Amino acid sequence: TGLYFPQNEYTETVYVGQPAGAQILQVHAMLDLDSERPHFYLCWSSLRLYSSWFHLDVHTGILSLNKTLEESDFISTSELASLLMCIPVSVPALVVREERSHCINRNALRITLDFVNASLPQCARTDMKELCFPHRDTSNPHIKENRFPGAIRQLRRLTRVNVCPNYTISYSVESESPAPFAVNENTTELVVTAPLDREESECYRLLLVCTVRTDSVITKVETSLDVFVNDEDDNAPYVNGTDMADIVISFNRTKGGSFGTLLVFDRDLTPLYQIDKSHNKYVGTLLSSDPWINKTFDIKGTFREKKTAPGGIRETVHEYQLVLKRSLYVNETRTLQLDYLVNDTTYPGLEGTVLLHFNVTVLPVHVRFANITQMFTVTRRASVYAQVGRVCVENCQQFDGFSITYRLEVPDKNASADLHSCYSAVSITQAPDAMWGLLYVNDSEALRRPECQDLQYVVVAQEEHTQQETSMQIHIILDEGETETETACFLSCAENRRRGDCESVRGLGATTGRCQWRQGTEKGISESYSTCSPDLRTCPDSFCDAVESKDASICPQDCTKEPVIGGHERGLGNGIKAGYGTCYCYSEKCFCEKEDVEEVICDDMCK
Amino acid sequence: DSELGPPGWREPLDCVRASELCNQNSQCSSRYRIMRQCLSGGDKERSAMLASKECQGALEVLQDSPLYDCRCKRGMKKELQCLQNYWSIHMGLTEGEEFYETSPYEPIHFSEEYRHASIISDSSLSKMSPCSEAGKPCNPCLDAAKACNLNETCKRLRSAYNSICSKATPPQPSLANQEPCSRKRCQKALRQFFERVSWELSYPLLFCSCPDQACAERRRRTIVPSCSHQERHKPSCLELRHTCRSDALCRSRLADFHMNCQMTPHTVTSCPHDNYHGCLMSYVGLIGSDVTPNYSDSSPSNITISLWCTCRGTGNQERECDAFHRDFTHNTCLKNAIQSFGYGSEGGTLLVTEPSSTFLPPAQPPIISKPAPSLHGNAVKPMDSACMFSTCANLQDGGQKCIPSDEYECEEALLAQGSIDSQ
Amino acid sequence: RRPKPCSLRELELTVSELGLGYESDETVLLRYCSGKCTAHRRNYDITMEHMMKTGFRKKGRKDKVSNGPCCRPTAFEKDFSFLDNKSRYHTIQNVSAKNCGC
Amino acid sequence: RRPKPCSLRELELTVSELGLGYESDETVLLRYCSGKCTAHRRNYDITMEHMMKTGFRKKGRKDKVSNGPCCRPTAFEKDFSFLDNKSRYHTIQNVSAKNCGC
Repeated sequence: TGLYFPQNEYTETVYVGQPAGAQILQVHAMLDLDSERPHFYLCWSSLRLYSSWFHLDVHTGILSLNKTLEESDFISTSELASLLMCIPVSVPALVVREERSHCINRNALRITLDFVNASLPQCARTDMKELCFPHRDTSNPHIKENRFPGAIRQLRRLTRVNVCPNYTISYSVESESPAPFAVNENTTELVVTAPLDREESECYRLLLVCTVRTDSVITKVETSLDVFVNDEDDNAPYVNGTDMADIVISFNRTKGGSFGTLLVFDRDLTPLYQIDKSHNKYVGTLLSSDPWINKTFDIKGTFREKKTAPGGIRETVHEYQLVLKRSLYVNETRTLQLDYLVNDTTYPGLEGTVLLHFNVTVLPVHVRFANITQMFTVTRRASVYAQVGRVCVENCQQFDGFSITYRLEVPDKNASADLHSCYSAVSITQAPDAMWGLLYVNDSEALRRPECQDLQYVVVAQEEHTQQETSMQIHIILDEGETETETACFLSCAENRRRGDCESVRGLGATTGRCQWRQGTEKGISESYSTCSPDLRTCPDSFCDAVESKDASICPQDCTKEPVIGGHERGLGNGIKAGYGTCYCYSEKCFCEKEDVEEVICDDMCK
Repeated sequence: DSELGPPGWREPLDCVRASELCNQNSQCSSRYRIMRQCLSGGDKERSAMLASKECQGALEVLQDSPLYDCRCKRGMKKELQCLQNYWSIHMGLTEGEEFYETSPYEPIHFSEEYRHASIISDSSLSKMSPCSEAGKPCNPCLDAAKACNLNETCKRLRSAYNSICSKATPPQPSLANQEPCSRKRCQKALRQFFERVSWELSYPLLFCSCPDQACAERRRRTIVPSCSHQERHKPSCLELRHTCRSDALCRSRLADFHMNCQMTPHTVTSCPHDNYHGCLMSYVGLIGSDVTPNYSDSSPSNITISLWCTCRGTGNQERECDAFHRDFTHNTCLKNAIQSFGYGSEGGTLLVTEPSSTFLPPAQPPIISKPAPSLHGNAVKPMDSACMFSTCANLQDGGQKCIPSDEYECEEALLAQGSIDSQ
Repeated sequence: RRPKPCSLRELELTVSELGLGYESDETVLLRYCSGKCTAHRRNYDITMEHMMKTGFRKKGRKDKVSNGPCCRPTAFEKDFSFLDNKSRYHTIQNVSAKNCGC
Repeated sequence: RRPKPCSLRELELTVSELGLGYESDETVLLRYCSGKCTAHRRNYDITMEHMMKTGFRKKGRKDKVSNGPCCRPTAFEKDFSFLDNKSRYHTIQNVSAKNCGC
């Protein structure tokens, strides 16, 4: 990468009357290769008018004045303007003529000079701190690890060198823990004396001590300086623990599913931001030529930064998981070992790779019912859309990646026509992504016919892709109870606003034949609002299930998309999650309001 | 061509007018066209192109054109075009990404009307606010909501951004990590609110002073942060800055915030030219952009502002990342400006002169303001300590350690201040 | 004296005081319609008044009718958003009238 | 049960029974609007209901407001002519509703 600047911002103040030749500051460059020698050149980012005022020593990097600064020079700088200069650094081979070149596209740093329209403070009015240390700039040196010793900063305030001629100023550096830094007494430069290792310490907290001796007094002034160590890819990846994961794929076999986790550590940093420009780039390769494996599996790699326990040095943790590229069929079964090569591509050494092993067992899924037969009870008074019960093949709740469809069949195909018509009483439905079937009353009139006694169905479950089927007997017991005069017309329970009306009505989906009233107890807008429901077990429950979505009047409390008037909170997609007082719904609108609402019509106030 | 005179000595034009003038001048317009081509490529091609002879030549000419120091006005007609013109030349003038960029907006002058109004708004608010009635719970943020609700424009635009920002997007299983709301529409509605509603009504909603946590939580929720500020994946702060700087409006608002809210040692308030209103105005200018700041908690007294981003995983750039984020989280100028608005600029504002941190980026290095020590100390007399945060502490034990240091104010900074005022 | 005609009225109150069930101390300007519409009555209204007094009863009808045009909002203010006392935003529609008519 | 919604109703009666003061035994089919508009209410109406009960009183207001949309004719049958009992012709407008709405 070549020479680099430990510090890419310098700031200093210049005054009227500072003479030509006066030193302002010194910039430094660090070596990347031992053979390099930095040469410093001035270039301009803007305001090039001042190019002739300054001189930069090509070897030492000391910036000094080419002319004495007069009062008139400060008129053009209307306010505390700063002059931006940059110093490209180059290896000897590339000789760059010092001309009005622009800083564009150069390995440049920025110098900001504040023009102060006043003369340089004399010794009596310069305090020790000003004398001792450069302008309090705030950029801390950043040194690359594993590089060469060298000067990183001029400690002396060059603009104040001649302000107090009879003072002698010397510097020393201290730190709580041993740190490879020292001061070059002749040049008063802070020097790093040995290559650094970021994995050992990311930052050195130094204490710079300036000793000012006059004939009678010795004054020590201290300031702290943080020197940061930049990382490079000098550590190979390693496994801390196991490099093998045993994975069993059974019920959940959906595309995108991820299984098992293997960790690979790297003591270097891996920046998330501007990932392409960063170092420590990892590449993974799935070592398999088996087409089935390549079309079925992939490995997903993610990484995060972690701080080690002692010292809190940052390092990287890479996580690798097996991922399904497609959903597996229920009958696919296989056992395999999958090797994955992790390669730290930017690690120069030889051992920059780690091999991970995923032992994978794909089990088939047997679609079957847990029982041979299942019983359900429904009252003959149940309304149409009343929910009878739920059927589900074994482990259906854990299935993912394939779909099961359910259908009802009449066991005795050549039963009489009358008997056949009884079987229209119950039907089955299913939500698009659900793995279970919902039994519901499809024909309430058939339910009530005396000749329709206990109903026996066969429920068939079929796996969509393999067409694998399984079936089970279901026995629906019709609970007699006192039958009522037949009313073909079912209203929506939700329209009723009072307990009396509610419990006297036969509403759509009412499992007992009558709507059920829920009395809210809380003040204000609450999830347990008062309402009239076909079946308080499933409505309202903030979920518009497969039966409820067949007709908006069954359970608008869960399913409505229409406006809701009055204090309420909407459910995530639709329905009423919370309401004020009593919530009731007509086909076009729902209301939530306090219960004691008498019917008041416009009478006298309309006169 | 008086308007094409040398830079620095002519009245700066707005960049729409400046580019019109440039296009009327054959020499200028051809160079301007070249410059736009130089800047058209991505980052990599751009720096290579800019080093070419033609681009250098174009740059030289454009530095003498009105485009060089043109500026834009907030809320002006064709504001976005003005800002695009500004960056179309200034991206060429700076090499690489500067930490602080010069704001394209004209400097905000401390409006007497603001100082006067902020006293009135405090007193008029206090008349309306329950705070003046003894015994009644005091919630200036609630009073601000009341003042807004009683103003047609404010109420309408507040309801507009609110209904957009609070509307949860229905979950779609197909979208992997779908955002909880339509963030872009929400941010646009927020920008419209702050652009069209007068600051006397919008600022109190944002900068009301809070005696308790409920009030502070109301203040925090003013911009519906769950939609406008937060997002499901927390990006790196440098990534946030990069996204912002690839949009002319956001880049301008960020530069403006840095220009007007950047802590400076040369003033008591830590704000440039002691201009609180300028800082607040540029802070509000960020709301609804990619870099939307917000209160990070609902503590009534200790105001902490942050962006929705992290500096974890930024490798060697962690310091720069921290420095960028600390301009929001540890900004004494911003804190003072908010408190001064909330408690009334004449109120007993507790000027926070918290020390700046060592890793603040350069430009105007902040110095801790403390009485300059006497010269004739004898032997070693460590100065009384001021607190200094440092990322070394961050790195070593993951926490912000307060390290005593003995930095103190540069004498010439006082002189410098003196020299500025005398002009 | 002619009864006050149907017109838009204003009242400042808190959101809680609207009676919709929301708990919020935010203040809102409620606009509503009130006043008489007597000047807008037609033959129909006179007939309805008569039928309500005697006519319907004689015909064995119990219907209830409005015996005159109502003073009602002809347009509503669209959305009104506020923060409730648990710092949650709500947006409600058609609470405040924009203008009135008979 | 859901209250009977606002709809057009009919009633046969003599012109004299209209209560407009005409004496005529001619029979007329009077159409009028009756029924509930509860399904058309808005937040405004719920608020007005609350204000009429307690809200206005607390604020010292005595305004009367209609707390719900009224079931009213949205169009009238134009003219109706008849011969009174003194064999004189009369034509009256807007006595009978053509259709109703809330």
